[in-house]
Amino acid sequence: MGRLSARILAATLLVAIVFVAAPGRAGPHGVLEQALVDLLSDSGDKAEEIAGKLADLADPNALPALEALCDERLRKGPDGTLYIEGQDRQTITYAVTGEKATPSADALGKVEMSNALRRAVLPVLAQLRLGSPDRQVRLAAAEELAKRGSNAVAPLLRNAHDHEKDAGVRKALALALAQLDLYSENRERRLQALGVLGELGGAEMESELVRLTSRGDDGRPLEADEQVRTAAAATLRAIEDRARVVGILRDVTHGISLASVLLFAALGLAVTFGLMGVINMAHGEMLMVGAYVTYSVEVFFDQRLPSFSHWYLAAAIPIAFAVTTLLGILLERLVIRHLYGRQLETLLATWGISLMLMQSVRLLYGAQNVAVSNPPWLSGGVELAHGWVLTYNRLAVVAFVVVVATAVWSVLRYTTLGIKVRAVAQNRAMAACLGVPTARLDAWVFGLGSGVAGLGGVALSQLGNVGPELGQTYIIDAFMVVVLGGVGKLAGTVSAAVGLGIINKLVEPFAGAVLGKIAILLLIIVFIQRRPEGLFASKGRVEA
Amino acid sequence: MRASHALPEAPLEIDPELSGVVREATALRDPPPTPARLALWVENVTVSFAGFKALDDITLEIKKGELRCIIGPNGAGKTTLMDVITGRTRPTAGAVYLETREHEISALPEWRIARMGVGRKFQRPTVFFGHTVLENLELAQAGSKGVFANLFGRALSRERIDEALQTIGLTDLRDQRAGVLSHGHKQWLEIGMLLVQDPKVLLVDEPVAGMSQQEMEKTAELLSSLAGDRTVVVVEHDMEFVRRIAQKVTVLHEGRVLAEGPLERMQEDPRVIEVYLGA
Amino acid sequence: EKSESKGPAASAAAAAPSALPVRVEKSGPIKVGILHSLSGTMAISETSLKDVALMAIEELNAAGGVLGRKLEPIVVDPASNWPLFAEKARDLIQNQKVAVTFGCWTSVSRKSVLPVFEELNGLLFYPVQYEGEESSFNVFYTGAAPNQQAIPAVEYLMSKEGGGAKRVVLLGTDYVYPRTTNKILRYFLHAKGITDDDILEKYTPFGHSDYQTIVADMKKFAQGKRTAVVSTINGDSNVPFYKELANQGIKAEDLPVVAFSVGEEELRGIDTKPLVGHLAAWNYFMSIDTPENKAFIAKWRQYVKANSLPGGDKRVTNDPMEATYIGIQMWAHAAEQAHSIDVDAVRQAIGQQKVRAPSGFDIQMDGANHHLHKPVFIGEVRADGQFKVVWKTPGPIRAQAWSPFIPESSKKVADWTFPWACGNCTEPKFAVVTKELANAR
Amino acid sequence: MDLAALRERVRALGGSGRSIALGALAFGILVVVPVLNVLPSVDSSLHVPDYLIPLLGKFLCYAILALALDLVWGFTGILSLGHGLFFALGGYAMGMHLMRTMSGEGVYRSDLPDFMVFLDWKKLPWYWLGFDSFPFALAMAILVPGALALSFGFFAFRSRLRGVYLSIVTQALTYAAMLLFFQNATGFGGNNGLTDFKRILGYSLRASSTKLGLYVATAVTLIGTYFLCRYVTSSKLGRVLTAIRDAELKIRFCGYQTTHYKLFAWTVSAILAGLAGALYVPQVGIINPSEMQPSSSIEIAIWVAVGGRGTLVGPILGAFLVNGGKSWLTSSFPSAWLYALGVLFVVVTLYLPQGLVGIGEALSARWRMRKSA
Amino acid sequence: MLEVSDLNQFYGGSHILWNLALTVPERSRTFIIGRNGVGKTTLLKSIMGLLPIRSGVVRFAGIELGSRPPESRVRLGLAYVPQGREIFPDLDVEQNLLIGLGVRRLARSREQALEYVFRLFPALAAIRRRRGGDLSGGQQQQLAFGRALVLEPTLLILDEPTEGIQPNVVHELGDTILRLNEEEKLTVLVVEQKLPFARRIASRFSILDRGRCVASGAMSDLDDELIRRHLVV
Ligand SMILES: Nc1ncnc2c1ncn2[C@@H]1O[C@H](COP(=O)(O)OP(=O)(O)OP(=O)(O)O)[C@@H](O)[C@H]1O
Ligand SMILES: Nc1ncnc2c1ncn2[C@@H]1O[C@H](COP(=O)(O)OP(=O)(O)OP(=O)(O)O)[C@@H](O)[C@H]1O
Ligand SMILES: [Mg+2]
Ligand SMILES: [Mg+2]
Repeated sequence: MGRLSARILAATLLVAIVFVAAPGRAGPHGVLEQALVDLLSDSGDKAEEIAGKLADLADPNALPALEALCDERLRKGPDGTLYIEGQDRQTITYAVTGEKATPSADALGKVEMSNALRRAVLPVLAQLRLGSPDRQVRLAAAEELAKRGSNAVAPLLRNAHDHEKDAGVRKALALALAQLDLYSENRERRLQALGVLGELGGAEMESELVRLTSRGDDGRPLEADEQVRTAAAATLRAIEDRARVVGILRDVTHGISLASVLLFAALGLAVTFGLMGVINMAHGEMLMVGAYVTYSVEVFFDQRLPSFSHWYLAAAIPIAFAVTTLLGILLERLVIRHLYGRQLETLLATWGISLMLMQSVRLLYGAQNVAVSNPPWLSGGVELAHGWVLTYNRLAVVAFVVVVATAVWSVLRYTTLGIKVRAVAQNRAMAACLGVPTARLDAWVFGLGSGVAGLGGVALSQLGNVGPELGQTYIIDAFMVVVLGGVGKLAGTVSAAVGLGIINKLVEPFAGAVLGKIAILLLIIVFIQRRPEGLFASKGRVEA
Repeated sequence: MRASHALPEAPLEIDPELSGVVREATALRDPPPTPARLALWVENVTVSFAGFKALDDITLEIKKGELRCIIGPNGAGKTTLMDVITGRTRPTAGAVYLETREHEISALPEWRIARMGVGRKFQRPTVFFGHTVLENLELAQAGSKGVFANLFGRALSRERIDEALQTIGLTDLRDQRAGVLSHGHKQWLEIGMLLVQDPKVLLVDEPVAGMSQQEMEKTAELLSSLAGDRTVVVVEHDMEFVRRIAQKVTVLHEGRVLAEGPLERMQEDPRVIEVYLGA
Repeated sequence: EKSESKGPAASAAAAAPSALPVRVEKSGPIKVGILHSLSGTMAISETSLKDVALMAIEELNAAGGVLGRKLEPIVVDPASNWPLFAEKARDLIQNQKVAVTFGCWTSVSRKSVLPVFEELNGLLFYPVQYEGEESSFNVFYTGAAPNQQAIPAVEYLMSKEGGGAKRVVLLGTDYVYPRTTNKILRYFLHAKGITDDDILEKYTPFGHSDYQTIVADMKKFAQGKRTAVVSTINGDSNVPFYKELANQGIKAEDLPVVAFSVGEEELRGIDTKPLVGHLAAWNYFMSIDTPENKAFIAKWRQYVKANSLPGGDKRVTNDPMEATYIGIQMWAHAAEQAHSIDVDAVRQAIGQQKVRAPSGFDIQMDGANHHLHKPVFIGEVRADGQFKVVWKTPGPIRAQAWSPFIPESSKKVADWTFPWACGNCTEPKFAVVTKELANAR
Repeated sequence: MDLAALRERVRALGGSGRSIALGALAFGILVVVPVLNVLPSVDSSLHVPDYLIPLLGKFLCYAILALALDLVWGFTGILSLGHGLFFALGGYAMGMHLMRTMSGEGVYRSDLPDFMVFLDWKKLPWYWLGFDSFPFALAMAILVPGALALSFGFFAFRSRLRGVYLSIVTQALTYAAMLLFFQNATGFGGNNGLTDFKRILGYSLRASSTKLGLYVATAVTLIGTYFLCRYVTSSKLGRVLTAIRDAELKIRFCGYQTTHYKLFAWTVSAILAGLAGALYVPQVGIINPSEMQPSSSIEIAIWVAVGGRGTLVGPILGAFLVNGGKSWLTSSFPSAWLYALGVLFVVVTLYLPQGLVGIGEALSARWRMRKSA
Repeated sequence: MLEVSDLNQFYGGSHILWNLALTVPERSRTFIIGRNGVGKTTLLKSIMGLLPIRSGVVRFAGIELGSRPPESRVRLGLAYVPQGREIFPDLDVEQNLLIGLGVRRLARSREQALEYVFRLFPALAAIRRRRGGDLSGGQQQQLAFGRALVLEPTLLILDEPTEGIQPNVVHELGDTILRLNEEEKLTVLVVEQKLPFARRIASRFSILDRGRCVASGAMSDLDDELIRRHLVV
């Protein structure tokens, strides 16, 4: 009897506790949650001021909610209550209190993000994060505020700047601060700001600085303060000088990247055409096949091995190489081998083959492009200087091409394979009479060339689109590079690619992409006029 | 337009891009009276390939109507010398004159030198593979070589060609594609082409290589008969052959003239024996 | 039977229904031409239009066809080759005797077939957004005119929720559609008080695949003022562009890119996670949440499965597909109403047609200028490759075939109804006639 | 007359058997087709329907183009991957004329071509002047490609550019030109090119009679081209050209200025290409930069190779077969036609080393054998 | 060593070799002589497998060669110095020599092989890095000879080896052939037009005339009668 009553008591107590714990709109968090709700319900035009309110609260409790909002983990209950879905996508907590909550994720509506919302929220988030223990987070926050700071945050920034230990973050904060101080009434601050900008600043404030240094229509300087004007001028100069240097470096790195692409497009051809003399119009399609293999591997990983899906590339490389090599050998055996000594006919046959390969891909994968994503470790890039970003995927491609080219080169250099291939290309019968197994050699070498093209496909899939037409977009450039370098000269191919790439990128900024391309082509024409056998011509006695 | 240069009646003017060289070449040595009777002479010609000197400041004079043999070790520079004379190789230094000091030819294009009457047989027989023996001869035949002349021109008379066919003994192979001829026949065909081209100076590089004893003798006769109204320069390693034709022999060695004179003297010459003839 | 127009006197007036009446069979299945590139550079976009057209026809046939006659699709492949487009058009009309043709994507292909359709008085439904500046008696434009896509998009970008852009980058592939659109936009921006030094116009050659420099320049240009990018980059170049964009760390909230040629189909070829927030402006999005759209998508999915089309469940719907779908239905309605598939009859009847489009609106064909009244949606790219609609017009808006922003064309009127009967006149063609008639009385 | 000369004649005629076949072909193209288009009633099975006329006309243009390429490739050994450019230039010249003759009928009712109005150009750029006159345009269609070829060839051949190097340079040339013409600013209508022509020499381009006229004109030109090429190749000059192909150095030692010979063949070829382009435009009704795509130039080489390089009939056959096949297959097997074409190319290379004419030769050889047996 | 029996060879329609029979005894130095165009080169090419034989049997060391490709014949021990040198123009002298290295998996290392050739032809040592195409005719001829020797053949087939070579080297060449024949038990089959050379070196001769082997025997049996009948033009 007593036991029973005890149990009831316990139960009621429990219920009571739950009740008390369950937070209503009222209470300490009410304001915050209200702000959040407003923010989300708003169509966008008032977002910023609401966010402003939110910022003024400066309530650390908002942090998790906003973070969740940004990576779309914020959930909305039917009654409008906000919940947060944990990183693990399992646990559900109340947005504001952070207490565990009962409802399951799928019972709740998503809260979708939009640019307007992001623009409103990010600065707020940044403010809240300024105090974060994590250096990276603080840095990001500082940079965010540099982009979208409002005068309101100036004191915050200053405070943070004064207490900041880490040099990098200090810089970022200083920069952010300077951009705000530039507009302050306090002359000292302005001058200081100008100093900072002159030291660290990029083009962000250029227009403002220009305004400060220029004169209005009435001929009077827009900036009354003499000292500020001169300082601004100096700063502007400093920034521009920095920008000029960076600009050149940037163009060169871009050029190198473009060179790596050209080289990858041409390398396989340098073998099949350069060494073997097959006018290989199907080369482009080998690139394409390589790219599609990459795609298929990615799909396979996503479906079968999702946990390793970031590493699909590692698998794609050997597979693509194998597939294209085999394909190459197959082609050589079935078609090309019958055409030795009839070089021009290879043009016709390989053209036919390329048509068939393209159509096959269309029927298999559809005519549309397929998406090959950069794995996380190839996404994004490092910003070496303001406006000078090295993207990881391009860096990777450059590295990869160096590796592959060296590999091919050393195979040809340090085995007798190289000379044997060239011997066969120059005089098939005689090579046979010296015991060179011409048939097998041809198969292998054509396989090699195709395989390298396949690797090229893998690389290109990380930069451009993967579709049935992929090959066509590269084949012309490929031939140009190989020929420009001098047929049969691997070194020539490499230097041609590098030359074209860099020149192209140095020309483009002021000629524009289209005229730039035209200029390059004309350059090629003139150049070959000067050196009718390509860069690395083997000049000597011409056979009569 | 330039094409008109090729018209037969067009005088032997110099390519604009070359005239400079020529003028300068002639200006340099303001002509001492042209040594008469000289068909061809080479003055201090040097040819170097990437440092290596194939011809080293060589000077050589060949009289009109002379039959000169040039011998010398492999790689001595004999063929290179012919390359220089025919304009296939540009000398690094020196000059080559044809008949008069006015004709400094070392800078002229091959086709113009050929039109000035220098004919050449290559060391390894070179003929037009796609064409028949007959067509090969027709192509080589003297006559206008200009574009439009050949576009509208009538076929030339064939006596000379048939004659040549007789001489080289290919009459019944006249319709064979030259590409399929045997090595020796190619040799003969090229000699035939040289005949119909009817040059003033013949440069013949190893005519009897791959010929049998009797053919060698025949060739010897042929060349000797040509000498006199034509100038003939022969490069050959077959001493037997040289003995048959030679009036005067020049021995090249490492791009220089080692010795020059009648064959007998050469055969005694210890240096020649040492580098070339052997014991 | 031969053409009456011999000798110099031949009239070449665009609106001559007389020229070579092509005799369309009176019985048996109705032939419908489908003129989309299935190979070559444009196959990437056009193939699915062919598919959706076949689907729509199948649907109509299932419902008993048109005028009680089945529709027989005649598919040809102009192979992205413009002269071949013209040849195929002639083949369809004159040889196959099709009642109507659905096709073309690029402006140049349309321009290439236009004379053929006008000469043979054929009927073409053109389903793709384009630069306008055209109105043909024989063509019905079911895609957007600039004022149904470009202008609203830019307006949005300049609006507060759109980010209040004060600077604009006009980026495009170097051919007519981008050049024209950007020209119109430039006039428009001037009207909005944006000066030339706040406009950066850049073009890349066809199939350009290296956007390092351009993206870097955009970034630089974007410093200091709120900036937005209007991209008319075409086809294949989009992937490298967006990859570069993502990897150079350009965020949509900082520098939004609105594209006019990128829809769900194109996004399939791009890894969209890094592109979240960038925009596109269309008259239809697959993500639009209406019963009509649900049905449309379901039908499409079903059709893809049934015919095991390549791509399978990855296949999506997009604006030009919707436009094709609308076009076919609209033609069918018109034919039914006209009780004939005769081109002139259908043309007469189509003016009043309304179709409830997947976008959820009642889309109407403008009998006057042969363009559709279409709603405009602006969507932000979502991680799943779909678009989140962030803005839309309250209702369909009328197309302006001739842009009011371009001086020469602002005067022009496209009106194929009496008394204008002209696609590009500055005064009614038959005004004179009517006056005379009046005087006569 | 002696044997050799007679042999020459025979070679010129290319064997009586073949010449008969050729005559028949010419007759068919030039007479039968038009007659069958005009005379029989539309429903009769003999009737050649109207839509075929421009199509065949187009093929004839391609045939001329192929012949032009064969003159330099097949006979002189210069593989040009830029003939599309000369073709297009000829085409543009004609296109510009057609645009000028319809001034005032464009959508803007302006005296200027529409695209200029649209780019608000106030006056005609200088390089458009004179194109109102047909003779001038025709002259340009010949002179512009010719002059370009002459100047380009002069430098290329003088610097002894040969083989793939020359091919690539020509390709670069046409590629650059394409990009240039793509630009609206260049003044040739950007990538839309020139289109929507109304009439030629006052005759409506829509009138089937005009079409037939154009067709016949093209046919005549083709036959003319054929005879021109045959004369050139069977003249001694022709033999020099082939000699240049086989052993250029040697022929120079025989006293031939090879540069001039190449230049001649090259320029003539370019002019023929331009002519083909000029005839092509009014029949297909559009000219735009895509004609200058490197790939379309490669395709020309493909026609020649398929038909038979170094012969005069080959290119014509090749052009007809490949393009005819393309036209037919793209309508009949829109999704599989590339396979068919691809297989065709591979098969031809593998089993017909001398291209289609190879078949004819083989057959005639067998026939001769049987006769002798 | 090598046996050729009723070999027939055609080029297209034209019949070049007529049931030709030829035997090359072990360690013999057999010389084939004959006028131009009688088919000497054709015969050698047929033996090397460069021309598929239409009918007849070619047996080497008891093995029927049938339609084996050249490379496998080389592995059996044949080596061939063609008429007209056939040097690889774009490979330098050393590379030309090294192509055949290791084909027969024999003792010699790279260095040994080169050293061996350069001892025979000192002229080549000086120009080891020069492009084959740049060499003079004679240099090429020497190179071709050396290139064949790198294969360490048991039967060496030479087509007019003395062509274009300077007299003293020709003489040494002869000595070399004799020495190889002596020391390394090398069998040689030579096509040669120059009788003096043949007389000095050959142990046996065969005369070809119009595609037939019309006479053969020990070199001593080669009398003026035969020469007049078959060699005089
Ligand atoms: N382009 C070149 N580069 C380098 N060396 C060369 C070149 N051309 C020729 N030589 C060298 O120049 C020398 C002379 O060659 P040339 O052909 O004139 O000799 P030759 O006297 O004709 O010999 P042979 O009697 O064997 O024909 C040779 O050593 C040759 O290797
Ligand atoms: N590829 C070929 N096609 C047709 N006939 C050929 C071919 N090669 C050679 N011939 C013919 O075969 C015959 C023999 O040629 P081959 O080269 O064997 O003669 P040879 O005895 O070597 O003469 P030489 O002593 O001049 O080298 C010659 O008449 C030649 O015309
Ligand atoms: Mg020599
Ligand atoms: Mg021989």
